[in-house]
Amino acid sequence: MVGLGHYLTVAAILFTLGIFGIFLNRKNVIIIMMSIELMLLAVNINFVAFSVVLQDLAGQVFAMFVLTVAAAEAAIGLAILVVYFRNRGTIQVEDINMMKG
Amino acid sequence: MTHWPLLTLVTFLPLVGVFFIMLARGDEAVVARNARNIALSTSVIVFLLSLLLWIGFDPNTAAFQFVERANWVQIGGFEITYHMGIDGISLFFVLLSTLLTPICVLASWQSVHSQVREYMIAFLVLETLMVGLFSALDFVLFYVFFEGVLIPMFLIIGVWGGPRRVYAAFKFFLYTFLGSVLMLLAILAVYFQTGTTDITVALTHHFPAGLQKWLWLAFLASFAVKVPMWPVHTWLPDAHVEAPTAGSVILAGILLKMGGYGLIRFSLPMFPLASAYFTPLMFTLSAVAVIYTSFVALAQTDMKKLIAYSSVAHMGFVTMGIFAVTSEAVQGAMIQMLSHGLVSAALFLCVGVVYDRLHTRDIDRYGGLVTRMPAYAFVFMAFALASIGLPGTSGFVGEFLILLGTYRVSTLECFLAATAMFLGAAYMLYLYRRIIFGTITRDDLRGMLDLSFREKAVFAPLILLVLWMGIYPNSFLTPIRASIDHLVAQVNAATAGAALHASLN
Amino acid sequence: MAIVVVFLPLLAAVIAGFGGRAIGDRGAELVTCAGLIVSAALAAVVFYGILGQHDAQIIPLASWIVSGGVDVSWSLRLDTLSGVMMVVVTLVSAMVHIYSIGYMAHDPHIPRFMAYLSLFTFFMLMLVTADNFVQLFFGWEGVGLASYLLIGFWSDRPTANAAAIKAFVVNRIGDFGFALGIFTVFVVFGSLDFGTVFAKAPSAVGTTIEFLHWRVPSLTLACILLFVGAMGKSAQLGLHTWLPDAMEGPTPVSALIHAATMVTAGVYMVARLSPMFEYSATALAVVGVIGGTTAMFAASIGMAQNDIKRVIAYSTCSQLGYMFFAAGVSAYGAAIFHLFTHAFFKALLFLGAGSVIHAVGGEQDMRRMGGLWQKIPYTYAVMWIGSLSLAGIPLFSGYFSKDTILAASWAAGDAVGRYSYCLGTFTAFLTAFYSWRLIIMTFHGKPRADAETMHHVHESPWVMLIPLFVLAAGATVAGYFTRGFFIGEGRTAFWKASILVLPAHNSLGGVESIPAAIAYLPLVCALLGIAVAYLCYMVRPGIPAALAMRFRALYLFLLNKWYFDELYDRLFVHTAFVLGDGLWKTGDGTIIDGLGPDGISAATRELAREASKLQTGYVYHYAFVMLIGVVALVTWYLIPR
Amino acid sequence: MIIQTIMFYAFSAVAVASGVMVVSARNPVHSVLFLILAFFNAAGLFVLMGAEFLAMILVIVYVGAVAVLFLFVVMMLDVDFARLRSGFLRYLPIGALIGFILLAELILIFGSWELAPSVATAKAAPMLVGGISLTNTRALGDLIYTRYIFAFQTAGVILLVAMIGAIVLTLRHRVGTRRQSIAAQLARTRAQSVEVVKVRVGEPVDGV
Amino acid sequence: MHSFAPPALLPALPELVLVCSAMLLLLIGVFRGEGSSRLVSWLAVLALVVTLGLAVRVGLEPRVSFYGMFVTDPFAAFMKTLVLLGSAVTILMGMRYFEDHGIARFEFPVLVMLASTGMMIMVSANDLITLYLGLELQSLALYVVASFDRDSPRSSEAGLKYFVLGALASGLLLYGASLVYGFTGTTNFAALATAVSSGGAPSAGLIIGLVFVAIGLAFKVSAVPFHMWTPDVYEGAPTPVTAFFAVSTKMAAIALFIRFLVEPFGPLLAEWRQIIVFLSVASMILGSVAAIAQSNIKRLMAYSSIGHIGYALIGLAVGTSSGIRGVLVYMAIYLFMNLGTWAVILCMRRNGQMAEGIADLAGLARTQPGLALALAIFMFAMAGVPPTAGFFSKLYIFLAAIDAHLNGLAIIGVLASVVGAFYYLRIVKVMYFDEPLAAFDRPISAELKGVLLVTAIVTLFFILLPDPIVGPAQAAAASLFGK
Repeated sequence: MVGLGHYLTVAAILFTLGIFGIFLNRKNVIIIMMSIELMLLAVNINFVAFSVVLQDLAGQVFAMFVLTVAAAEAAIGLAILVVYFRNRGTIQVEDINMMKG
Repeated sequence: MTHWPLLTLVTFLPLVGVFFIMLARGDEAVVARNARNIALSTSVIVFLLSLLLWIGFDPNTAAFQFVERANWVQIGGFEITYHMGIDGISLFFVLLSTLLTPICVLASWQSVHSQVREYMIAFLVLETLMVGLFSALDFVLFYVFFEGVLIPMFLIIGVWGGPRRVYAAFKFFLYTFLGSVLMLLAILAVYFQTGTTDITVALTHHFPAGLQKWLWLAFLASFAVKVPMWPVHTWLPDAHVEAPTAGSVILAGILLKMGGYGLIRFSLPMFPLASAYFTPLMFTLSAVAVIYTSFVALAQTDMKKLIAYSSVAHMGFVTMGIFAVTSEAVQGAMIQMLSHGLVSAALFLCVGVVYDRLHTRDIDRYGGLVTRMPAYAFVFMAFALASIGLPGTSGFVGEFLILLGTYRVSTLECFLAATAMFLGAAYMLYLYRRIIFGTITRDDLRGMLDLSFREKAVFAPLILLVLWMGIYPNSFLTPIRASIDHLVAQVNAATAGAALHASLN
Repeated sequence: MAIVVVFLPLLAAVIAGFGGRAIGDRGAELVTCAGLIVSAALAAVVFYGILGQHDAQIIPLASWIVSGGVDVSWSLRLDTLSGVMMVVVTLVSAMVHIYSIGYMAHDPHIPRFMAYLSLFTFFMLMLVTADNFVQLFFGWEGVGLASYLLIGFWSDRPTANAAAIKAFVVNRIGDFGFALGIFTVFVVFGSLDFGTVFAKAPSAVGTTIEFLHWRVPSLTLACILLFVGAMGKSAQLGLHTWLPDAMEGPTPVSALIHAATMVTAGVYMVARLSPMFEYSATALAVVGVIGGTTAMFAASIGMAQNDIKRVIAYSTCSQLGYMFFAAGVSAYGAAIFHLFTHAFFKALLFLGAGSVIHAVGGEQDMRRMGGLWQKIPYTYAVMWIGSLSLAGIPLFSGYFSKDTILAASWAAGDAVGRYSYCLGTFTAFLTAFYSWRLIIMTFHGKPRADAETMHHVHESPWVMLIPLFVLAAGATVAGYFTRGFFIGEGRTAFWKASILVLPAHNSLGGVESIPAAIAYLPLVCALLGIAVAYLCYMVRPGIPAALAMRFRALYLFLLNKWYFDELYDRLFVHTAFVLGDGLWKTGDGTIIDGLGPDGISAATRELAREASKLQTGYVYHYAFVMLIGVVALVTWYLIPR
Repeated sequence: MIIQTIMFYAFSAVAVASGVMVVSARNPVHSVLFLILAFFNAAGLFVLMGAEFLAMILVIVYVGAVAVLFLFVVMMLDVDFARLRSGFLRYLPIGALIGFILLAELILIFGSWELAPSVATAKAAPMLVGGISLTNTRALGDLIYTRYIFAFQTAGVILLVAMIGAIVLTLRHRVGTRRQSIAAQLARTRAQSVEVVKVRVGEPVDGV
Repeated sequence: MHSFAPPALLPALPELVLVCSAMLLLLIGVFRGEGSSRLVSWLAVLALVVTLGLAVRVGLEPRVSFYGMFVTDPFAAFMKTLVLLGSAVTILMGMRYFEDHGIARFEFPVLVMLASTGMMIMVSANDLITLYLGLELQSLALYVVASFDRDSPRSSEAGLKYFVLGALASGLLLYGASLVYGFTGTTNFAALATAVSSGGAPSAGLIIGLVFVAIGLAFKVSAVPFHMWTPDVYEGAPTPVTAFFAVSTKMAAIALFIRFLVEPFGPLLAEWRQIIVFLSVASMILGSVAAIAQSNIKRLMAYSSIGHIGYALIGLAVGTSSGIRGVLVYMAIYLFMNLGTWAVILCMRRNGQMAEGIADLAGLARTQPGLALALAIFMFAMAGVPPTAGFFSKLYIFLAAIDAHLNGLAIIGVLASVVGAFYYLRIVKVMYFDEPLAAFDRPISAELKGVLLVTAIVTLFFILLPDPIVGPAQAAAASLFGK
């Protein structure tokens, strides 16, 4: 029987993967952004799962807003990325360290 | 006299001077001249006004006088009041502050050329803070003044100081700041114990014995640095050496007294049990301060540093006297502080006189000044002797009373501290000899001019006061007597009560 | 009137000191000399008045320190003791003032010098008229100051400066004991007034006090501590090193301060405090032993010195030893008597020596003198008088006082008395020896100075000679005329209450009954000393050199003053400087600053650099740090506690 | 039931595997494609749980818009294939360790889940109101325009910000490009555009 | 069907006004074209001020609206005032800057307004959903303004870093929110409060959820160790934007932090206090230590803000009314001294270029004494030296800490403040003790002068009349606990 725990576990794995993707990534920034999307996806699975178990739609509503915001976030993130690329000609993660110290 | 707010007037009048100085316009020379004149006249007026405090002071009571109280922050259970007043303990510190400020202004008349306006402003602000500090009767108010002093002093050292001024200024600021913030926490704890920031209430509050020790230590952190006690004294020589003459004067004259004042005002009456408990510690540190710094002073090659170290030794006497908690010793500590305020200030002025002429404080660069500058030699001698504690000068009365009072409590401590009698003589006379005596070996020394009229005007009141305090110290002892006796009785009652309590258990 | 006596010198000093430029050299001399002469005259009047009174007269001037239990006032105490001292001080001082006019004639700073002298006199008078310990201390320190100023008067001489500091600091070491003694008195008696303390002294017998964790008899402790002060001021063994060096000052100073008056302050103090010392046998014994030892010790050094003033200085030191061991056997009267006569003959000797020095153009080394007696006959004569008096040749003042002291110490009968008698008698021999060694080396034999100097040798002016004659008169006859009061039958009526001698300690009373051999032994020794000196320096001048070669170690030991200076230099002065330097650079610099502010600030800066290195600029590092934070916090909450 | 279980495991496995590939694929284009795959499978999970509307949104919004946007950007920026740098491997062990600790902790806490007693009363939007069951979409629709109207409007503003932001950051008026300016064209007057020049025979025309 | 009554709009009036004016200004900007930035800016300031007035008026009494998702109370009013002040001043200060850099665009004030709207929503959030949406509204606008100088590599790098890490933080926060929701069954603060206080020991899931949300918020207030973005973003972003980051966003985030922890999770004070203490200690120490090594004044201010947040968090850790009062007083004073400092930094221009090095301030006291004096006042205030306002901010914080017996925290706090004083003093030192360089460009724009004057006066003379700030702070803090 598939229960709440299963869904949450899947979500947790995806969430962890997302985090992994952020800090272990040495490639380009887009991957990092995708990792973030993964994290949000995991969160949504959480919300929906809880919502179903609790028999309460609030969770799904929350998930919906998360989706909305995530979309907006992706748009802005990509816009910034494009700007950055125009300035520097690269989106290599390791190149993004003009400022440090 | 009590109808009009004399204390407030004395405290804040210098700020009016600041205001006028700020208004000064014109080219640099005009501004500088106006700034000097305004600063001098303001501080003289303040001094004259402050004399009214002495005249109107009732020496028969230990209560606070000239009390003023006004609401300040009234919100949320944490009420801070503007509460000012003086008693025998603070009276002379106020006067000392108001006296030294015009002297500082006068002493800097020519030696400061750059940014005169700012300089004078700094000193007037400093005066307000100092007077306020000694007359504040609300903890927060006190702390504001106490800490506020750091700002102008930091600038004075840093802007108008010597080559290593930055190091000295930072060391001074951070060192004293470190001590004070711990005191701030203790003040807050006191507040929660007493439910008010009113100092007069706290002074009579009975703090739990266990808490007393912690609070005492926290207060000590601040005062010990200010005094400065060994081993937290190392900021002082640096600060003195780098500060301009007038800065050193204020530093030695007033700032160090803030520590002693704090110990007498707060540590003793508020935490009598802790004071008794830590007396051996204080005695040890004081004795070390006296002996250690005397030796160090002997090895100095920089005049100001030598005098700075002698200050540490003299203030070691003060801390010792305070914690002897006998009427004589505490009164002696008061007199010693006043005396040191005059004498060390004057000694720094003496250094300033030759520094203005030759621009070095290196002792070895001098020698044989007596032939060119007899008046200077006389003045220097007078203060050197007062510093040594020659009877008939102010230094003697303080030292004598402290040692005598301490002897009753601990002969060993007295014995150790009394070694300063000859150690002090050794380094002071050695200094004097190297500067004043001997033959003139350098041409630039041959051209030295003796004291100008302005400089004589600076020294004259100080010499008179030093002699006055030495020959007829009762003028000064009488006003402080009631307060100190009350204090000592209070502390002794508390410790006796605790001892009784302990013996019953 | 007493007030005038005391404060007139101060007034003169102030006028001469501050108004020196206005009134000129002559004016300063006039003012101070006039002041002192008037003061001396009045002192005599005052003294006469005192003789007629029974009790000590206290003249209150003003209150001084009132604090807690301390209540000290400025006041003058007039009794026989202070009266004697006032007379001696003002008289000798007046003479020295006059003498100085001549001696210092070519000095550029005459007003200053005269002012210092008068100032000294003021302090000395304050000292002797003090009615309480603190005022005594005031005068005590004041004379120390004046002494310091006068020793260092020729401030361009490094040796003078060093000597001045040495004098002050060594005195201060004594005063350190003095001050502790005062505190002890206060703790024991609760008062610092002589009257109160003396009245309570008998009741303090047997009480103890804790001192540096030992319990000691309170009275003994107080007396010994106070005596340490006296040792410093009176240059007793251990604290004597400053006195010979003090000869760097102008000679009148040596005469006034370092012979006649200031150095005797210690003796005066012991006499003044006799009501306390009398009740502490231990303290008296200490005084006696120190005094006796010093007498012999200083005289032994005096034998080998070549500086004319140093010889007299050690002689002073030695004579002070006599006074102390007199006090040690409770013969205070004899002590003061010797003080009195000593003031005359020693001042005379010094001024005479000054006259010699003046004559030979500043030369002080006796090895470069000789053959002067014809050129300066008056000086030669007074030096003879002084030396005869010093050596204790009968009929001269010194004979009466010194003889009495030795007799009294034998009469005291205890071990201390015997000890001091033996040393004192031997010292009499030494004294006579070095005195004639001085006279012979200076005045007789072939001139050893160069011809140029010899050519300029001349007798001193009258302004210098007159004081010499006055003092010579004193040195000759003063003892004879006054001995009855000081030590004779009339002594009780003379001293009245100013000196207390317990009946058990009446050593002066036993003087008459000592064996004749004992009584004449000192005189024999003195004559022997003269003879030996005559033999060695007049008849067979080769002997001293031969002896010095033969007993080289002993000679060097004496020449180098028992190596006290070297010892102290090594032990204290050098150590102090090394210690100071070490504490400063290592203690303050390396340890306190290094571990404290500087160390902490360096560590903070290092930490800051490290912390800012953490900020690599890489996003993934940032994310990683955040993740670590997350994991840390989550783990923190999941760990069961 | 069995089918549901099988489906769950299938969807989950693929989703997780795609997730791994998103993170680790060398080619960013592949990453995006795997991301899309992950979304699809997540949508499947939503359906399994009965949240059809969200599943639909996920596919439409995410796959249709966001993921495509990603793809677009990846293509546009034409980023070269990443060189796997040594740093990755160096930090992998510690990173992996910490990651696994986190994962383990997260899974650990799920065990403590129970239906809180207060849940029934605390529910903001119970799925069954008065025993009436609505379709998921309708129920959500009921909620977001009433109870969550404030949030809904805010979300709208967020989208506005995203729009402004994207425009502010990326829109450029290129100086070199020629554009049609209708207003300018309409505002043209004869005076501005035509100059009548008298031409004399035999003389050159100025400016020609 | 749900029964549906239209929600009361009044409580949200300020937000509505602000967002509507933002859109209006957007239209104005679009129609007026490129040259309209100054007009739009002034209008935006006007709108913000009007909103401020409304917010104060509306916040007088506590009201809950929108089905419990939105709350206004004196606390919200107080924090909104700070937020709006910060925003308005940012726009004011930014005008010249953007013009000088050729990036003056009307979108900036609009974005600031929208961000402010988000902040106001954060302040008024009474539901996890509102919280999240407010936060995101603010964040998205901030990501954009951080990279507003789009031709500057630094600015876009700042935006990128901020975005990536911000999104990560949002993810963490959301995950936490999902856990909180899952373990309590509600997202509403009031309901959460009931749920938390009803049960016995809180479940691990709830606590971890709380931790995750707190981490997300800690990121927003840039508390250590979630501060890593701060220095880089502060340095890279255009200076007025940095000022905005340093001031307004901090206000909103800390307000949200307070509300989230105190209202629904008040009963769990003992639990979350540990997080806050940890964050506070780490922030204070790092903020004061790391700043010492900085040479760029913007980076220095970043570390400074980290340190200040550490102090403010002490008040939160206390968690009582007096603690929160301390935080509010702290933040209010922080607002003034920070705005002033940023105004000075904006004056640091030489030959049209920003001079961001601390060394560039050398000898300012000689060349521009007024400016130097102002900065000195701010620096002493930041160091907490009386009689400046900065002292009182710390006073109230430590007062609360001692009251709550958080002695260790207080001691660490004061010690860190001494270390911190070092670098503030260093700036004073550079200005007053060092040999002067060339003066900065003059004249200073009137807006900056005004801002400088007002903030300096407030900072210096706060001591004379503290009640206008302490009083409302007291009321605001009380309102949070009154319910």
